[in-house]
Amino acid sequence: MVSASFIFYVLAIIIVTMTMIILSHALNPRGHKRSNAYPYESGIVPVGDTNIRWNVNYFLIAISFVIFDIEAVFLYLWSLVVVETSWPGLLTASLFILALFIALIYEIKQGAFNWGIRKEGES
Amino acid sequence: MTLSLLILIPLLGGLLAWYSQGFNPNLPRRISLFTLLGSLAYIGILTLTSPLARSSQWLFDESHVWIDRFNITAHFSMDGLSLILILLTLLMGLAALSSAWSEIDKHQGFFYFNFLWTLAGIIGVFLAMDLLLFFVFWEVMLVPMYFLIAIWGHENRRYAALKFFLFTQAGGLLMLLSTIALVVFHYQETGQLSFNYHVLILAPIASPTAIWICLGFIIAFLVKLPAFPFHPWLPDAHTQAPTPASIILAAILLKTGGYGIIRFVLPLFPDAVQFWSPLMMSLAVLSIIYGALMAFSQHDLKRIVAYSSVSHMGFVLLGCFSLNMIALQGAVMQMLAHGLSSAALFMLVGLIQQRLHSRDLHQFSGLWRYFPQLSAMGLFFAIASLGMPGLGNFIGEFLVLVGALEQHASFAVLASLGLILGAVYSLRMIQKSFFGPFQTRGSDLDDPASTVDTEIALTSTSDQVSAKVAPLSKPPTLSSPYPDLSLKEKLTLMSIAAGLILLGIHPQPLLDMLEQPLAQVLALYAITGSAL
Amino acid sequence: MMALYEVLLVPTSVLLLLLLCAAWSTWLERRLLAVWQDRLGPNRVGPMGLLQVVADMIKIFTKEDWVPPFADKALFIIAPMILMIMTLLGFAIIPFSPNIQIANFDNALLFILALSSLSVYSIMLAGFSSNSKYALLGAMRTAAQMLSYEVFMGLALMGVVIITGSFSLNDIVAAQENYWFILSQPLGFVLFLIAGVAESHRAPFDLPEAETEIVAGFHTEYSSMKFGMFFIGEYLGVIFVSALITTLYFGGWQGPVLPPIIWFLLKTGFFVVFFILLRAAIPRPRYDQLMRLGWAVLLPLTLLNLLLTALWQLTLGF
Amino acid sequence: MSNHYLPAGILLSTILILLLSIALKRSHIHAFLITGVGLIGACLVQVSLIEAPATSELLFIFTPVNALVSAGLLVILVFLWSQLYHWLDKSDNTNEEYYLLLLTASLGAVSMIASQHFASFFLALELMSLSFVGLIAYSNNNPNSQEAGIKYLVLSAGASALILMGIALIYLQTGSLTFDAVSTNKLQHLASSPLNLTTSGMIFILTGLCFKLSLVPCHLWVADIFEGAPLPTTALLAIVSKLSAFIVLWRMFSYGEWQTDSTILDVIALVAVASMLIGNLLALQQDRLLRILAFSSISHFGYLLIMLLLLEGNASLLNDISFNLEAMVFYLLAYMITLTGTFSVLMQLENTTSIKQLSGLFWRQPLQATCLSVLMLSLAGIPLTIGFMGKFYLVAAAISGQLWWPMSFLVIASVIGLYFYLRIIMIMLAKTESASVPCKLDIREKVTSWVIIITVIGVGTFPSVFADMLEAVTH
Amino acid sequence: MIEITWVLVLSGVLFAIGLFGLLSRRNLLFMLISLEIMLNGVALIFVAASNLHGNVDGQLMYLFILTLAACEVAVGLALVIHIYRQQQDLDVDKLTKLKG
Repeated sequence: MVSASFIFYVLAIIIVTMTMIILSHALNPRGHKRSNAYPYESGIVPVGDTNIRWNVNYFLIAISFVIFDIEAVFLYLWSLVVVETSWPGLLTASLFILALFIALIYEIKQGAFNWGIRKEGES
Repeated sequence: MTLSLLILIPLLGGLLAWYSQGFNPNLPRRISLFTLLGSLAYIGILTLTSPLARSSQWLFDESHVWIDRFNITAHFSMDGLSLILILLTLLMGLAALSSAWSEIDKHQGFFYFNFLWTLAGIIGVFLAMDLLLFFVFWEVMLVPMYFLIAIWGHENRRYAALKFFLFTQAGGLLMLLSTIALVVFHYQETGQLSFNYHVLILAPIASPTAIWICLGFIIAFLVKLPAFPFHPWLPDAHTQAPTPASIILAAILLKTGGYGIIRFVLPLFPDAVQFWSPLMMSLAVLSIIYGALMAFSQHDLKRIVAYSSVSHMGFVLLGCFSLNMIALQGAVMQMLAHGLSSAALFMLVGLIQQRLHSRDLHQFSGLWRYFPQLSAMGLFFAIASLGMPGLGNFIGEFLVLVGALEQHASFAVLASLGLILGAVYSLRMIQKSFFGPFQTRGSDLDDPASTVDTEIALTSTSDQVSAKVAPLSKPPTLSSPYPDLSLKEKLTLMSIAAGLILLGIHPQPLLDMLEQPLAQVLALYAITGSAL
Repeated sequence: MMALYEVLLVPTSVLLLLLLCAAWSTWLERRLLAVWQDRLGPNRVGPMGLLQVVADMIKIFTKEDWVPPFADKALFIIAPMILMIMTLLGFAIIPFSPNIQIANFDNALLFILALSSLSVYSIMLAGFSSNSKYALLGAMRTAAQMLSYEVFMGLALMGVVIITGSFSLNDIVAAQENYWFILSQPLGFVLFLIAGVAESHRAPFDLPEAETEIVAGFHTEYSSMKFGMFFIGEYLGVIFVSALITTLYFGGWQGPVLPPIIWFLLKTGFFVVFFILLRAAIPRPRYDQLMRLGWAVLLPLTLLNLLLTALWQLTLGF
Repeated sequence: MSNHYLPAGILLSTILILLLSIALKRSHIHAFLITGVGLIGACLVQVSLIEAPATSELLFIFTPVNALVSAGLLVILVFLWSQLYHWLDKSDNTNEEYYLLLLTASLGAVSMIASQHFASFFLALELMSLSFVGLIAYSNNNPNSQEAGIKYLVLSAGASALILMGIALIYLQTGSLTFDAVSTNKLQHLASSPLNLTTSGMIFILTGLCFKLSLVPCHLWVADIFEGAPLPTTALLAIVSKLSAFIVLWRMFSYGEWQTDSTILDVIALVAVASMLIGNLLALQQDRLLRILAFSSISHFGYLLIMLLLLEGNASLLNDISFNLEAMVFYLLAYMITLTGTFSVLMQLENTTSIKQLSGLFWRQPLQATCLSVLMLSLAGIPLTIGFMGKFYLVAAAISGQLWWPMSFLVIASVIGLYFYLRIIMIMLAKTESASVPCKLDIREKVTSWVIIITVIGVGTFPSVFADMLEAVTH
Repeated sequence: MIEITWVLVLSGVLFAIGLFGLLSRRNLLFMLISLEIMLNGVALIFVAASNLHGNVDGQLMYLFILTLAACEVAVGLALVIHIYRQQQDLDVDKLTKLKG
């Protein structure tokens, strides 16, 4: 059950953060005319917009994360009950880990985490 | 193996014919000839050597286990009815072969394969005594037939083949449903699961559904027969099929419908048949009159013959549902006679088309002048088909009418109207095609335009023009523009004619042979007539 | 009165203490770095420069609160708040001493993992709402890095869970009465330590905000207190990871003679100092090296650790 | 752990080994061989398990019927596999992963066939569906393939969501995830849920499975997917996925109280009739082979759906309730065998998409054309083919159950179907103007064609062996 | 304790929102998101029912749903990226190469 002190703590955190934002807003010097309405790009006029083509590796990382995080969820559960499930459980978990480990090897060999310069033809 | 060999011979012959094409393109037709002759010889030896057991209806009986699960057997039996129809099948097969001999020049191997398999299927239909086996043969004979029409047919062959197949298949499906329903109800009533005719016939089912099951069978057979509302496939199929296929269709395939009614519908559903009998008889009369009227209004020779088939098969239907011995004998007789005469007519039309490249009555007339023999034959068979006394058709129609008169006089009277109409269209056909001054219009061979072209080509110095026009036609040799009947054709037609005459003047042995099987069929009906 | 003490006093004092610690750890870092680099560091404001923090604070509060016109304003403001809130929330489940703990959750470890996942949002939002290339690039890097290291951070923790059979931090601390889990989980500890460094994106894993490469990463466009919040958030993260390491592997508040809270603070302080030392001692790897390290080396090692722990637990554990 | 798990275990280890081998060294022939060894091994083991005694566990049930269906499935897979190398070798994609996805899909299918618990069913279903997304979108450079993949993904995920909703409702009502939960907990209505959730739950599941089987109201996009996917994938999709989905549908039906729920029965009858008619009608208008196959498969599953109405029927042939099961399995396997053959021929006739391209095939490649004709006849249910025996079983069972009105629609639909099957044959018979010489078939293609012809005609003519085995298995 | 009907209503609403989104949205990414919403709606019922019946089957199913959602997103994302690179568009209505 959520304790009262936790609720109070949450409220306190929110209040503190809000206060920090509001306080700085209240204290900040106003009235200055600023001409700098551009994003920072080392002091030169920005080029292009932010709609950049992302390296495909970012997506690969995202997908790998999704897969392996779910794997992790199953292992969390297993680690709670290692003693109860005993050897059969360990066996199953080992198989599970083995399967994902092989998948991981496959993924690495596929170059999913190669960020360097690619050879021609590699996607 | 006595009876199944009868089916296996054409099956194997067909495979052999197909295979042999690779060696010599003329080999397939020889193999077919030998196969048919072999089958005939086999059946002759069979009937002559075995003592004809007069005490039993069944001359031969053969049974093998087929599908154990449903107690389906490969059961073949032969009685007088089957024997006669198988003989008809083989003989008409020979006739068709004779017309195929010169007409078919493409893919001979495949043609004779289909040809022989169709015949095997038909023989199977006449022999099968297990309902599922019967159905299998019923369907199997259609596939090669479909190929025959679709590959070697005339200009509109695809459409015709498709129509033929769809109609008969729809009928076939109904039959399958009815067969299974029959077996299921039979099982529920007697506790015995069997598709065997001999078993089923012992205890006709009593359920009220029997009426509908019976209707399923009847429709399947009516489609094949074909009777009035189910006939649309027939004119197209007959018209578009190559002559051999037309012969098989008209002479044999249509008979399976009548055979089915006599063999299966009548004995298996005595009550239901009584119920449907008036409707069926009126359909028969409708077919007779409708067929005759339609035949009258056609100008395509094959269509005329096709519609006349509708009319004639109407008599078979009428005979079947008159439910007495005379009518049944008449129906079988009509089937045989019609088989012979329509086969001959189709063959003649095929010959005309081969020579004139047209079947259209508007395109030619006065053939007698150049083809006296052909025209004489035509005259003979047309008259036979309109029911000239002394020929087989007369006997058949007469017996049917007598039998029907006994059952429903009014139907008989109406049906006899068909006889008159038959005379009208037959004579019109004869008159239009054979008599009058000789002329052909619009046909390829004797197209005036093409003659002119040829003349131009002959006089022209331009190579181009001559190269273009030359292949169009051969210059007609005026002395004998088209050959008359060859010896082979003459022989075939003459023997058919002889058969018809024999049927007409001495039908008694045949009727005797039919008596026992038909009596068996009628055993369940109160009204039984006596043989003539 | 006991209830009031529990409900109000503990959370308030913890919160204040944390904020102070976070603030002064900036001073600590600067001083220590200076020491290791043979220089003085901030030493002018107050004794030993202790009041430098206060000066910085005043400066940061009074700077112009610049919200760039090209940014997505709402998200731009919310992003630093999320980071602050998420990091501070984590402390709620830390048992500082037997009776100083804000909330005792059964699934405390899952709670931690959830929070660390949520703080990715803050960075992504900051990067995207800034609408600036450096910020975006930094945010993508940070997100990818945090996600990669989160996978095996959770799994590294599970070694401890296998031994205790519970997700609750109190149970874990109680189970370390006889020996610290650093003894039975050395590999797990190292892995968690590395993951912790990466999660709080401290040097050497501070690529997301590597000044030399992409200026300041996701908070390029931030200024004033909003920047300060990211800054404090980072130090809070360091303290949090240190506290967690203490709790999980070094017996938490357990220790002889001294009161538990002192033990806890000592151990945590040690790790904070260790973190600062790391920054001084180790160079920054390349980004692709970082990712490869995470996926190709550390993840398999974590899985191995998990299996070994389970094996150990089943053969010797009871 | 009984040895019933062995085939799936073999498949699983094959997957791992293959994955490892791909990671270490890419080689098409290796991948092909590893897959083959795994599939054949699994197949042999599965065949030997047909006679093993039935066992039931919480998640899976192993009966001879399951074993038979799985064995049939694996045999079909082996058959398709044998033609895969040639097909894939021509494309410029990397091929090794195709085998991987093929194996995962078959693993999913095999475990789905045996599942009797919603959890195992759901996992197996997803394993299969997700592998299929990969298989469908496999052609890297073909936008059609990508498009089909995304369409399949959306469809299958939507279907999964519906199925899950159904499972959730049933679970909420009964508190159990086994298939028979509905029947055992029928009486124990929960006070807190005033609604009768089971029926609506079932309808959700049914709708989801309709998507998987592409039955009529849910047949959206199926033809697109069939057409866009690489040909072997289409074959797998039509065979593996539908076979296993149907088996599961049947098991849910026979275990739960579905048979007695009149709403469900009405819905099923309606879906069946609509599928038969609309499937065939849509196929009529198509000019492309795969679309025709797609729509015809809709109607075939419409026929099969009739069998579900019979499961609890009291009137049955031989007074034997398992006859209906026998009929269903026979039809299913017969259809699958025919379909496999069809796809094999299509794989040989590469790049043939439109039926116009078949024109004159009879004269160019008589063997293949004969083979295709036989298969079309089998699909149409002409006697002496395996398809006819299937139809015979089906009709026999349906008539024993006195399902007259679905039967009448079956006749109509069959006749419509006949039309387009014949149309394909007809086009192959057309005479081509160009005097094309018959192409030489290599020995592999010849053997494949003969195997197909002999199987379809052979089993169709002498079904006894097959029927006896089926009888033994279903009793 | 929250009454189960409310849970049912909430998840029904989520499911309906997802379904509506799936049917009405034309952008592939939004369709994927709609699917996730549907799945989460369902997952809610499982958790609530698990609590109601006092067994863990429902929570197990929840985990499986989570897995499914992850896999679907992974596969879907991969496909979406690929399609986007080819067509520069994620409108599902423009995927009309296959029409017959």
